Amino acid sequence: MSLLHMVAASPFTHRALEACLARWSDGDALLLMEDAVAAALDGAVTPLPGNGPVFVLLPDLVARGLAARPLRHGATPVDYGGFVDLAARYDGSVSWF
Amino acid sequence: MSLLHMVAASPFTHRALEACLARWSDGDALLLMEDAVAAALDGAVTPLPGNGPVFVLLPDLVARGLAARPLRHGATPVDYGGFVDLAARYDGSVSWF
Amino acid sequence: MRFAILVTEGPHGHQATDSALAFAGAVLERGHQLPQVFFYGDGVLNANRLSAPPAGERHPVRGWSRLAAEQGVELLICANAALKRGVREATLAPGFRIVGLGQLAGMLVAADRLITFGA
Amino acid sequence: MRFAILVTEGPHGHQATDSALAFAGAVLERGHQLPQVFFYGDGVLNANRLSAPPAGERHPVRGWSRLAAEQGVELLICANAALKRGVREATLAPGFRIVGLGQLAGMLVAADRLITFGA
Amino acid sequence: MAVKSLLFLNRAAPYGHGRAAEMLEAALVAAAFGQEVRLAFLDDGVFQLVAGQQAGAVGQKSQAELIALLDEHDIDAVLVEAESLAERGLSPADLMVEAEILPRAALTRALAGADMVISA
Amino acid sequence: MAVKSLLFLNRAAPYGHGRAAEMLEAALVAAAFGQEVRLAFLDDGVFQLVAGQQAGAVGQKSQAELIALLDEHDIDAVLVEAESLAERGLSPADLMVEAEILPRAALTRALAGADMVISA
Repeated sequence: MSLLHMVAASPFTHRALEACLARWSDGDALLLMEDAVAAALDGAVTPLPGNGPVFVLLPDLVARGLAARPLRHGATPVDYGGFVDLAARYDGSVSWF
Repeated sequence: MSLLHMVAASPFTHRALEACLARWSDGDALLLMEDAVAAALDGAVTPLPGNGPVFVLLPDLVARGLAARPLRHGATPVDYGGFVDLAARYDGSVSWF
Repeated sequence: MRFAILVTEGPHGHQATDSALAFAGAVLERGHQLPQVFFYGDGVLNANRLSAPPAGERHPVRGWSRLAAEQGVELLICANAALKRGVREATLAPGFRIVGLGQLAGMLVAADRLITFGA
Repeated sequence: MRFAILVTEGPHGHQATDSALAFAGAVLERGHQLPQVFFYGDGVLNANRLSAPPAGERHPVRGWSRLAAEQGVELLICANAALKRGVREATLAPGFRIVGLGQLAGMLVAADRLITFGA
Repeated sequence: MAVKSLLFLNRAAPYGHGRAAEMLEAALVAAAFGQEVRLAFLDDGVFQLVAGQQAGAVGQKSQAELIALLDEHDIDAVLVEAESLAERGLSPADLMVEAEILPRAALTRALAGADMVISA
Repeated sequence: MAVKSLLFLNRAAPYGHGRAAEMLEAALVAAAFGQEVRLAFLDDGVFQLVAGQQAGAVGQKSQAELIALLDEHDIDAVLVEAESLAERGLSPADLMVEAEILPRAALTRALAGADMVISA
């Protein structure tokens, strides 16, 4: 069973992303959305998974004026259709608040 | 001007306490309330101010079954009357969310 | 695939509702099923028909009602959570229905995937 | 000393309201003044008369109304925030009054101390 | 109704946020409806299990009363993450219920092993 | 009405939480009522000032429109903490308004220097 982990809170303000990464399994994936997209920006000092794909919700980057900025290595933007595809592809999902 | 800083969120979940401590001045005081009372427990690994008094809202400790536990060095329980006295004694207050 | 959505925050304090609405639309666009959305905790505030944002601003309550009307998605709100928060039968927006928590269990069991939107 | 209280969360998602009510009581007990409490953001949900928690459980809306009736504290809720969230004149609990944001400025200027309860 | 293994993730401290109580209510109802329900307490969620709570001090309904119901209801497992306890200066002896204390790695496996994970 | 120096503390990113917009509205009204209003942007609040926002992508009202009003209204100062920008990989050139970029120590002094600090 591989899980899609979803984090919406900013890693600069909340510890939700840290809590998520502490329970990471090989094969899992991370989706950063809402304020959490800040974690995907090049130069951000917050943690990311050591292995496994990282996706970033593009509309949230666009809304915040961050879509043109370089992303950290391995972070891939997806739209809401891509979000649905990820949710379908992984066996389950966990939201970290 | 000395400030009373108030933090209500758990330091294990939020970064509000860190944000507060980063803007600390000599003469300021800290009041831990609601879920933030966890920061005052002996054994907690979260940061506290290097100088200045730390107060903990007693009813919040009692509600959580934590009132009988030892507190970290220098942390002083206050009730709501004591909270009011602190708010009056310091020149101003800042809430960190 | 059969999706279920759980919303736990109100429509005006957090982005959770906007994200949930956008995700719901995308689920249906991708050809998946979305029989129900469940609103719990402060999420029940999404059902308040009296919500009246300024003209031209986002109107999530209406967004949900439209999803129900156009796509047949059932909008279920938890009775206990709703009573506490003053959301009543008489002030329910179109498409919403007040139900017991057992219906949440039912939605979870019937779905292949659950996505939760909260804060 | 003249206190002002600002509440920015609703009565059922967070403890902020309980803390604010307890603090308000203590301010008056200590002999200070508390002419007004201002409700902003999701805080306006504290004014919803339709809120009906189960018997025996906490009832913050009623707690505020009692504070207004017994101590003469004015309960001001922001009109813009209230309209968005479906809090209307017709569903206002006793003691609450819908006002413009200018009244928040007025409260701040008249007070010696501001304490904010939110999350 | 088919039966699924549902894992409820309790990560919030009691009283500060309404979600702690509402999550437990949802889990109890799911169990009453015949589902296989497991509760995981981790991060600040472990504070929900601390003995000696007196919610009346902040005018709230006791989370401890809900926790006490876990034994009576058909809850299949109560899992507590050992690391979450230790980080908060708590020990298993501080808890008011019988629970399986698991290391983080085992709790992570429990996440992956459920049919569905519910967090709020 | 007397005049007070009010410092509004903007620590929340835009869009994720309603408080970012509602705080600015409160500050603009206080300025319109003749108060001495200063805005401090720190922590995630600095994201509110980033140029190029397109709030329509998430169906929201633009925070940038509110920020643009700062110039027109009688706001006495817009302060931005340098450390908050740097931690987020942002530079002053990324911002859409003229602002005083201050080191943390100066921003801390501004907190203590206000008659009242408003955070939400």
